[in-house]
Amino acid sequence: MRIGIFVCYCGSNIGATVDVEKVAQEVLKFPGVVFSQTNLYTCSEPGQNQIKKAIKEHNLTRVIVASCSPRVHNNTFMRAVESAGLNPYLFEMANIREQDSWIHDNREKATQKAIELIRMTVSKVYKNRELYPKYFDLNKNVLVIGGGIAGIQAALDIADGGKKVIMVEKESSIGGRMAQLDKTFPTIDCSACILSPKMVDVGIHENIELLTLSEIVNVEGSIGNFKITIKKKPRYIDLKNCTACGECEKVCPVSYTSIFEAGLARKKAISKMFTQAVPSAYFINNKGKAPCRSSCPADVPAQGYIALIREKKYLEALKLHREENPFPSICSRVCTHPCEISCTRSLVDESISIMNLKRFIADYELKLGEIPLPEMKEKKFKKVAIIGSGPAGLTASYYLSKEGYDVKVFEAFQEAGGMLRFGIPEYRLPSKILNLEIDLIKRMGVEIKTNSEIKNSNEIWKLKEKDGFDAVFLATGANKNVSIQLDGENLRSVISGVDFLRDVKLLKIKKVDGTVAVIGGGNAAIDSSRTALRLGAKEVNIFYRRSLEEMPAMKEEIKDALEEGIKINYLTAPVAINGQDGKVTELILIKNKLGELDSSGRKKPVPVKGSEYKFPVNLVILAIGQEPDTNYLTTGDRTFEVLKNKSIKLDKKNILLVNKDGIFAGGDLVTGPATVTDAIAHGKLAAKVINKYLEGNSLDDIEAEIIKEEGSKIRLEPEEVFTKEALDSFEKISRIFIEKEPVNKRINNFNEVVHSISEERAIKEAQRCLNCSICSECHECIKVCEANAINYNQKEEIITKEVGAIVVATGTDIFNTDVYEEYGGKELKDVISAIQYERLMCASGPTGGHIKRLSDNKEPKKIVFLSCVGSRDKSKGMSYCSAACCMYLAKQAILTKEHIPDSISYIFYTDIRSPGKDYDEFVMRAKEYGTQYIRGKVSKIYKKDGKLIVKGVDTLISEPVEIDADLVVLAPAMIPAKNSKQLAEILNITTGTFGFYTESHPKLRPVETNTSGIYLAGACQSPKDIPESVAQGSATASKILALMSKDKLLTDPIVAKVDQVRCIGCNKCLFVCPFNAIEEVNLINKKIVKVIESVCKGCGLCEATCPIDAISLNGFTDEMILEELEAFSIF
Amino acid sequence: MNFINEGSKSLNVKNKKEDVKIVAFLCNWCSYAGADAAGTSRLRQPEDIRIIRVPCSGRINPLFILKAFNLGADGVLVSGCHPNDCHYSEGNFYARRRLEVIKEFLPFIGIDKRRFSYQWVSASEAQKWQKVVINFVKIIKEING
Amino acid sequence: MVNILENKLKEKISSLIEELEIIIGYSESKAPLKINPVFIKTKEEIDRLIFNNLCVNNLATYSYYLSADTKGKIGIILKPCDVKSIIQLISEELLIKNKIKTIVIGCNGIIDYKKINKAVNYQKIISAKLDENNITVNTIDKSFNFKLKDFFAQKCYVCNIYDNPPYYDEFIENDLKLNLEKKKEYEDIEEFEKSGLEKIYKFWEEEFNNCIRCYACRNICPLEVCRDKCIAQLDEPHWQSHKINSSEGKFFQLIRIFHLAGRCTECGECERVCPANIELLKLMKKVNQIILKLFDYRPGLILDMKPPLLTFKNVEQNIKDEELI
Amino acid sequence: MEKLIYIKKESLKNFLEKISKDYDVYLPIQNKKNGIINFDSINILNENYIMNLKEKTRQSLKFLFFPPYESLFEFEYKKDIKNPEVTEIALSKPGNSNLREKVIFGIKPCDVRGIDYLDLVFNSGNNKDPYYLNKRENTIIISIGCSIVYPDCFCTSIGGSPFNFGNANIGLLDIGSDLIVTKLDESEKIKKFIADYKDFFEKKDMDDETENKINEIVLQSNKTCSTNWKKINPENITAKMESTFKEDALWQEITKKCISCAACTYVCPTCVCFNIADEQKDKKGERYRCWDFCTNYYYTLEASGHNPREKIYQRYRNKINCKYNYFIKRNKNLYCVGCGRCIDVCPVGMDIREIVSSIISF
Repeated sequence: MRIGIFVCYCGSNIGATVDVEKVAQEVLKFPGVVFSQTNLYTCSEPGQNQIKKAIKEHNLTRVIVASCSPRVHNNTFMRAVESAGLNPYLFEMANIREQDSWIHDNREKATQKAIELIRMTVSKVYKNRELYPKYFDLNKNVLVIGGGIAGIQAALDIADGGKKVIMVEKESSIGGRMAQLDKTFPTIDCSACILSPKMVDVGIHENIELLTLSEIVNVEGSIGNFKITIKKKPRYIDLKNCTACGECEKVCPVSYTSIFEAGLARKKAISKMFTQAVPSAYFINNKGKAPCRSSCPADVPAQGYIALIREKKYLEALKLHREENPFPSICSRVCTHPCEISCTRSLVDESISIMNLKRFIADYELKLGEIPLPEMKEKKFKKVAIIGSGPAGLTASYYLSKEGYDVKVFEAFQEAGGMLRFGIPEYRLPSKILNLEIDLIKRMGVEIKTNSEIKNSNEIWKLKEKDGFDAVFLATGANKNVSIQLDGENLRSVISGVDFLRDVKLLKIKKVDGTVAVIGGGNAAIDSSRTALRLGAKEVNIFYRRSLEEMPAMKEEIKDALEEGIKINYLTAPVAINGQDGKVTELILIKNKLGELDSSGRKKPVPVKGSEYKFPVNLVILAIGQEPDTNYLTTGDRTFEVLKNKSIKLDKKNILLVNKDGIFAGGDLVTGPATVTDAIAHGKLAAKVINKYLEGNSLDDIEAEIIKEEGSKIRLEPEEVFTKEALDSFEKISRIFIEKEPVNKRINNFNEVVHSISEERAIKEAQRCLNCSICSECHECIKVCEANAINYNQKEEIITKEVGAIVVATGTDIFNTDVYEEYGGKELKDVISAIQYERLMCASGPTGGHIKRLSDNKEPKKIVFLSCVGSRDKSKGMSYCSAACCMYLAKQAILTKEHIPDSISYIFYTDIRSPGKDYDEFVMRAKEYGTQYIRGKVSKIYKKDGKLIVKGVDTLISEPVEIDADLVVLAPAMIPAKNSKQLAEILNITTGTFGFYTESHPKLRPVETNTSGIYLAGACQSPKDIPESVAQGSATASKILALMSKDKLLTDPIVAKVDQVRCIGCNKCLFVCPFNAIEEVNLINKKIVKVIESVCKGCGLCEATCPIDAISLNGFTDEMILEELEAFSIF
Repeated sequence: MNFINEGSKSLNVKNKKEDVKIVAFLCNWCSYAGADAAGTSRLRQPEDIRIIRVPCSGRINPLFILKAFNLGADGVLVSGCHPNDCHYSEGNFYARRRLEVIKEFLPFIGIDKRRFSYQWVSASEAQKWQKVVINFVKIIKEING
Repeated sequence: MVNILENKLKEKISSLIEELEIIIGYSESKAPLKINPVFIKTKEEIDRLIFNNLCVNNLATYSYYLSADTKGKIGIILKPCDVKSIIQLISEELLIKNKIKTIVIGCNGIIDYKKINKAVNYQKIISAKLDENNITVNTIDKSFNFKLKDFFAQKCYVCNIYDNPPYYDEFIENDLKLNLEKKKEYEDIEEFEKSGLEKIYKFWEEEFNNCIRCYACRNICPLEVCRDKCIAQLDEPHWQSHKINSSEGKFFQLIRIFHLAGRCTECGECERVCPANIELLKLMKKVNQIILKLFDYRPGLILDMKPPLLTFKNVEQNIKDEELI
Repeated sequence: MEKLIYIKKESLKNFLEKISKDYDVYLPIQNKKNGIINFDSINILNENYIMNLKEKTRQSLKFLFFPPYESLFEFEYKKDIKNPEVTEIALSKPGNSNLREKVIFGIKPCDVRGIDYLDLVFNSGNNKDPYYLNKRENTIIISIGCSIVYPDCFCTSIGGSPFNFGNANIGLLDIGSDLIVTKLDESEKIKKFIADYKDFFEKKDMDDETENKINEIVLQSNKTCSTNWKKINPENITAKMESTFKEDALWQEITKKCISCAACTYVCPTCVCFNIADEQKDKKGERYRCWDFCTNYYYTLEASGHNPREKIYQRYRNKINCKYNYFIKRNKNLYCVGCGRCIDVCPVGMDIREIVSSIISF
């Protein structure tokens, strides 16, 4: 090792305090040092030449310069050393100026210290190794996150530079905050006029790919090679086709509060964000499936037909209904309406009476005559057999027939309808109604063959193999009684609920005498009781083993039954049925109490010992449950497997497949006894699956598709639709009252009990709907769109892109001024935010550019502006200055005067900050316009006689001020965008105290972040105005273009490196690395780590963490530091 | 049991009793720059401190501190960027934990914990650095008696 | 009573042995007061397994290296306190959870044989007999009878997991419960600290005079998976000299301590194996006490929590910046 | 009738004190604080450090003659600044510190045997280690036979015995009241020693009682010891070691619990591996040697990172082979004295007897 040391006088900077010559002599004593020299100015040209010369003449292998701080001249000397042919990393500096001569006076001690500092440097330089930078390829695409003015500017500049740009914007249009503004300072030119040409440029630029409604979900990799994952939400509009004609908007029945208009206007569910939006296309705001819809087994878009009812489009409403469920009339009477249970409105007051709204449109149609046929597709000349004409079978037949299949339904009984017909009493579902809807199916061409029972499995296979049916759908329901396992069950006058109801329908039972006991608590029990009552029973008693709470029957039905005089005995169960001469005489009952929860989640009834009692009775109806009758499946030669609970075993549950040969099953046969709507849902699913199956898709594909579709549905929960505040803000309106047949008039006949509602009340009820998902999927827009641009099938997409650099331009949000209760909070309508005022002034805004008070639409004459609401206020807001407020308030004051010449504006300010070109002149102009600037804060705003009294103090004259204003405008602080923290985590960039992104250096590297390859533009870095944002956008662009002008990237060799032999793969370095620069790799079956050199920043945290020194930081290895310490310790 | 170890005597021989040896580990971005700034402002400091420049306070292995004491240092000083201001965003957070553990531990092996201190000095805090140095050296001299 | 437990253990192992490639357990040793770790693979070997108050070894020590050398699953018989080492290893991703089957036995305390050695004035013990409450030890010319409760390991007196291990795959309950008068955690540390800096310095100097740098403390430690690559024996970087003397012995322990800070589960193996009888656990406990105070963290209790020195908080509640100005 | 030379137990203390005036005297001394017994200077005896002749010391005698760490020499770089290209290195050897003769008292026969083996390594033929010899020479070794044999003793199995005094200068036998001299060196040095302290070396005629006592003790000790393990035949064992060398599975099996620490190596009277290192600080430096151990991963680690004995079983196999194979080939003797220290000290219960037995029975 041949070390050369150059000791610098630095003029007199060092020489005055340190005996430089002595130092140069002393250091020669150190082992390895072969040369030393003093220079007056080592950093000067001659000084550097001396180093080069000495390297060559003395064949130096290490060089040390003892002079100023390495922060000053390290690079200078490294270059000099390199030009002399020595690796620059074999050079070190000893700081004998800043850390010695400049801070000490004692010449002797300072000289000694200089020698010791050099000794430490010598020991370090022993361990220096040659280092070389590395090269790697870089991707020349750029990602710009955020489509505000800063992002737009950056994207355009980069795209103009010939690089591909991917711009990701989370809204439906780019434009950002600037698009919301009316005019811009200090030139008062129209914001839209200067912005929209740039927006259009972005839209049409061949190098820019615009992804709206998109968000970044993941970023991997590093400078030059980032891999971006983007989540793109569906627009439901084909950008290619949409001409932005606006026809759809006219028919859309739903509107919501526009955020773009700062809450001052409402927009349609299908709309453009604003007139000049880019892409110039409409957008359907569909948040997902509203709770009413997502809770409906049949996926009926309740919000959709309610919206159409509101618009008096009753037949359209029915058509929409039938797209998902062909039986609106039936369902409006018998459905268990989970939609109403989950209705978000119930969080405000009461749920919407959805079922009665449906009843209204169904009845409306019936009044018009026969149900119109749906649009039928062309015949496909394929046959489907459906076994069972219950709701599942009928639904399947409806949709399959609509698809163009020849459908034949086999029904065992003499009439179609299944449980709808034989399980539900006439007073709930009149046969007339049922017949009308079955009729529709028949009119569609479905053949329903009654009295033709399928008796065994052979017959099923025969349909498939002999009779030429391409698919078979088994929907035979669950109509077999479950035995109660009691003595006397077989007595005469003991009948099951199912049999009883069916026999009544078939007119086999026409009269009931005496006392009737009904066992059970389900709808069948209630139906049987009320039917028995109507047939003349003297007294009807229901015995239910649990309490009212656990009773599965619908609550309205229970209420109706009680009204009709039926007695319900809770917590009572039969233990025996006694009879005489084969005829029932009495029930022995026992009292129960409730115990622990059982497997069904209900409390288990526990008999109370010794509580048995007798109950004399003439007829016992056992309505304790049904199960599928699977006899026909298990007999014959090629039988079907049946599960323990008597339901059929499916091969693929998700697509109702029984057998790969095209046999499907659905409804109660699969689920066990369930609701009508569940059966309809199965029928619909079966039709969909059978259609796909008959189109030739593989069963696996179909299953995958169905699962994917199910998984991609966004289901809204009632609690998550609105914030608590929003819920509170809705006016409370109670639900419509439903009229029913009076009790005395109904208990002796089978007239329908529930009445239809009037049109007027229906509309009123429909108006209560909160439009949870915004777009109600009513499909009206599809009808009017001539460009065929609407596509409800669009799904959320996950897109991956590869880029070399990223621009973050996510802008700011606006501080919520509600915390300033003294300014009225939400109470005072005429205290508005500056952005609202901006919209009020804007010609394309909600008032067409007329400034009006929100409370009374009057033109304000006295307007007070408050600056620093949330800015420069540590107690309630942020301590920083929001930078643009002083200027835009001046602008708004000037514009106010132009809009309302006889108005007067007051501006309360903390300090006027106008440090920009023409800015102060602009403020002066505002003053010339008569704007009253008052230095001070406002302490209170309250309403008095229609005026807003603004109380404050003018701190310049120390006097209280009180202004009776018409309108108060608050200038809220700019705060980091809502999700900026999450994005920072994804990008692995840092945020400062307030959450704005941190630049690499506040002065010298203003648009770079500490993560190489990620750059900042605009207000996401700190609050700023338009000119500054644009300047930053361009600055970022130039940085990126500079980066992209290289073909290869160079890494700094001061990075960590792993000793692969020593590494044991404990991953501790990986846990702590702030830059994710360490990755796991396998080396000959050994798990170790590797440094990604392009990502490593050289902090050395890994080396301090590694327990075995297997990872070390070039230039600052443990070896070097230990050597320095050893050298330090020599006294 | 070491009766037969005839190894060389310690190589460390102090010049004078009043001389103290203090080593300081400074992060390159804040504290080293702060110390430079103190130099630039000619802020006078005692001569007893030797600075070792490291990229980040997170680079400091706690064992360096123990090693320094083992090698006979009278005091060890660490200084880095203020929390939240780390050039590498997180390094000083890790350092803070590790250094605090060391500080708490020192008395358990019989070393006065005042002999070790870690400080946050930014590039602009030249005067703070000066005060830190002056006071630290004073404390060490007090302990040494 | 002991037999019931051992039978339970053997039964459990028989039911598990099929799925496990190897099982680490305890077996009899010829040496008095000691047991032998045993590695069994077949049903026939199950009878060698024992479990009693002398099963002091923390078998988790073998888990890391053995799991690297075996393809299948490893069963380890552990005391509830030993499980902490396994948890720590898993939480640091040094062990794969489903490669290890932890068979934990409820513990009623383990004997610290160094305490017994002391009680017999360090005379060589040539035989010992253990029953439920007492232990009889014989030296060459004397017989001693001791109550077990006075000779449990230090950690037993602060143990609160002896019958509810923080993690296990199989748990074998022990009908005998640890029934000791609880001591205050870190009581001994606080007491020691009171002696003052100078005495403390002297104490360690003398203790480490005995150190021969055999590295048994390091190699027995279940968490020191870096034992073969230890920086203490490295020339470059030269963290410490190879010399065998007090100051190097001490520095070696300091290296260990800071590699184990926030990780050590205080199993006490290092102190147990030290042939020079150095009170190593004291140092570990001190660091753990600091870690607990500063970060409210106890190693070896939570599966998915990184050791405190491998993570941070922006605001540290318990760390106050020192004012030097 | 044979003359019996003996030292009265009651005068032992006086004897030792007396000889410590002329010699450096080392004894097995127990530290009452931690119970560890080691050879140490008589000068440290006090209420906390007491002589203990009963049990084996933790460290063998190796510790005195071949200490864990010893400086070999110091060096210094010297440069003339007028001619910085030339560096001179000045060497300085450590001074010969122990000019006084030593008496080491109370050594067990197995340790004497250990010293014999060390002599074979450090002082045979041309291999003369000056650092060792410096300490070894001028030493009078007074050994005491083992009237008590512990369960881990097995000297009889490997060719020693509790009363085989080997090259000890004086051999004593403890019969309770007296220490009977059963071996006496013929050298002049010893003759002089006996003469110098003749007051303590009392003489009497051998009587039946004493003879019986001696025979009984010798017989009993030999018997006890031989039950601790079987006899090992050096020739057979060498062959067995050779034949099992490649049986990796066997070695893996028997070393599974080994944690590869140095406890057994460092207490072994015969293990002599050491490491030499230079340490330099600025201009001055030192070359020293310190113990090393073959179960250490670093022991055979090559600069490339490759390690021919990467796994513990490979290293342990070397250790056993060193003692039960290689040394026999060179010196016809097992390189083990049967002191059982390695068994006593092992943290995981490794027992060299079991290991060797399982190799033999393989």
